[in-house]
Amino acid sequence: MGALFIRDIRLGLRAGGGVLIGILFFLAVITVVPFGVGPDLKLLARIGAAMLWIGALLATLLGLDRLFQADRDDGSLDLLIMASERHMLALTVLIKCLAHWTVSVLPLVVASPLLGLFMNMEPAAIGATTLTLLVGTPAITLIGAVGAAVAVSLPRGGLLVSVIILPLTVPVLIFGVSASYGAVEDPAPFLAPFLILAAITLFFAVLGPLAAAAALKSSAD
Amino acid sequence: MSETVSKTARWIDWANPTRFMTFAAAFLPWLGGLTTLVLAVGFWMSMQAPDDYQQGATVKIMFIHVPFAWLSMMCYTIMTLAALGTLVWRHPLADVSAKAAAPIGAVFTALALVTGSLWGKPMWGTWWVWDARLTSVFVLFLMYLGIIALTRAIDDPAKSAKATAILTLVGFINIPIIKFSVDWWNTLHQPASVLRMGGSTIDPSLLWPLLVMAIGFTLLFFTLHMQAMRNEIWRRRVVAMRRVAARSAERRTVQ
Amino acid sequence: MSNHAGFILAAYGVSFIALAILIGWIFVDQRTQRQALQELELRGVRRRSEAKTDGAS
Amino acid sequence: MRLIAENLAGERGGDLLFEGLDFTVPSGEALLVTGPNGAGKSTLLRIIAGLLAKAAGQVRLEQISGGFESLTAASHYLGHLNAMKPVLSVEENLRFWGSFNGQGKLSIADALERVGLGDIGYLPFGYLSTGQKRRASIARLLVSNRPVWLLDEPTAGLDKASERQFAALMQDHLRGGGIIVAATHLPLGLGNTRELALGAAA
Repeated sequence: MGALFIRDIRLGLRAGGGVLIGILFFLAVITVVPFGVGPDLKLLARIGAAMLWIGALLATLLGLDRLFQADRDDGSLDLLIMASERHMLALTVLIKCLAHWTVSVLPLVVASPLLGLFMNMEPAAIGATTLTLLVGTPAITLIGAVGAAVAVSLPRGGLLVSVIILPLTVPVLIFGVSASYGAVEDPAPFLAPFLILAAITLFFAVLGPLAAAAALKSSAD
Repeated sequence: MSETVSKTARWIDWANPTRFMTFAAAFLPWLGGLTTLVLAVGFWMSMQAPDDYQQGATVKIMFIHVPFAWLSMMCYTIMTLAALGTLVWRHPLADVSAKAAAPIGAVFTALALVTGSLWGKPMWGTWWVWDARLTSVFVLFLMYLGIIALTRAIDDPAKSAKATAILTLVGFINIPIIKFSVDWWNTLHQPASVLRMGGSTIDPSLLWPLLVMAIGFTLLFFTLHMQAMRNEIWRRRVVAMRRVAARSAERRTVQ
Repeated sequence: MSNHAGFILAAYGVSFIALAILIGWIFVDQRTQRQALQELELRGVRRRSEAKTDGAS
Repeated sequence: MRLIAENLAGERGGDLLFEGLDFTVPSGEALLVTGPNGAGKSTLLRIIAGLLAKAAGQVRLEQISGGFESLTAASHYLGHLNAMKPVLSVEENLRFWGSFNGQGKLSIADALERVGLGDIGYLPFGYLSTGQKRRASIARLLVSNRPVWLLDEPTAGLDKASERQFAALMQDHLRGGGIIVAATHLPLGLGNTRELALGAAA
């Protein structure tokens, strides 16, 4: 299992610019916002957390369709499925998700404080948003794994994966953003939505891989 | 044989990769030494420089911020020239030069943004404003990243060279926008004070350290660029030799 | 104005760290490529251009 | 150990490709699946591998040796695709499959030596020629230990010398009590083989 994690990390880093494109997309989305809403610093500070979350959500969805498709294209997926008695397929999926998250989503989380400065956010808001992104984005990847598994046999599944997944990620977005606001706006609580967010991630850490594994098994043809 | 070639050498022959490698190997230690020396002197001078009557001690940030900003634009200009070299003369070194420059340019641009931000917070009271100068520099940073992503996404160097060159050329519009943004639009950022018509507006006690630092960082850029070009040429040789190795292994098994 | 020392130190510090990483990366890259070249040469692989001049002489 | 299929039927995209297949392959023997394109050779192999659902009947492995739980777990599958990553070196690829599928008798270096790639294991897989890629993929069968080899056009892209080499490897595997099911239209140069002709009636 460790071997799979290391292999996927290596592939992510070596196979041309995948990491960079995610970050670039994130930066570009955040850059476009001030042009859309105007460079009003107060307004930017207020919508900053939400914008960071939406940007991170879209950037996370961007590379998800390749999660299983790359393995399918070269035949590795067959062997991963065949090994399901040695390594439970759901566990294999979970490891692949973790590797994918480490390579292509973790850099987004690291970059988000800097973008928070661009959005003129307060330090507390920036810290809270980064923390919620760190806890919440794995859930997006894990939900995305289900979509990626369902669409694995489609030749142009990329957009479809995003469309399938986007509605499912709404709860993550709601609690992520409300926890971020909870840290700065007084009456709103931080801890409650944050804990729910963590619970969502843990829940999908179980459900996502199981569903994705089932989809992968039936997708083989 | 090789002597007759070198006698009739045109300038384009001089710049073939093999000669570049010999030249770089001999020249780089000196360039590196000079860079260290100038940067050390510049650093010392900027520590000694007096505070600005308006901006106080924060003017020290200028000594690095201005060179970084200058290099971010110079690097892109070099990449644009290299892009022309790739498209017009199809010179093999041009693509190597552009590819090697992009990450260095990205780092300098990022540093220009960060140091500017650290200067802006005490002076303007905010880390960042979305005005013409700052935004256009940020767009420059994004373009560097885009170019790096594009070169890495295409495996075949010949193909990636052309695509990258075209992207670089298109992106060059941004450079005059950065340069003149302070004059064209009303912004927080102060207008150019060193290079301008009618002489510099900056006090000599601040100008000299700035100039030395700018020269030092420019030298640093060229040192790094040359070394990165060397690495890139080596990388391509490794790729070529690996292909040869695979082919010759094939031939051995056939025999 | 001494309360701005933090910003100045941060600016210089960040620049120093970033440039050190850049220089370090370029040196590591140099080492990797050189080692790869040496390994290939040890295995007796030659570049095509070298092989050609060998054949001509 | 015996591979047994009873009344096996397979379909693809709703079309029944074959039905009522019965065969037994004892250990030490190979089954050659022949037939025209579209007769269902690949489908049969993928059904045996457990990658496709069977339309009817059953296929199982009896008296499994080596502690494998099922036919799928005891099988190596070599399909049309090589299941190797072009950006990783041949050794890295094999090391991954070795640790993922369990280490066998041969080390990676030995396995590469056996397929004649001993001196280029350090190269990225993507640099290899078609035949070399196939051989590297065959080395994967040697790295992990599996008694049943399911081979789909295993010699595609191989030249005569490599084919002979591969035939010797398969002979070794059979001598060690293994089972081979190979879909091919070329003779593999094996001795003790049975043949199953698919789509002969059509």
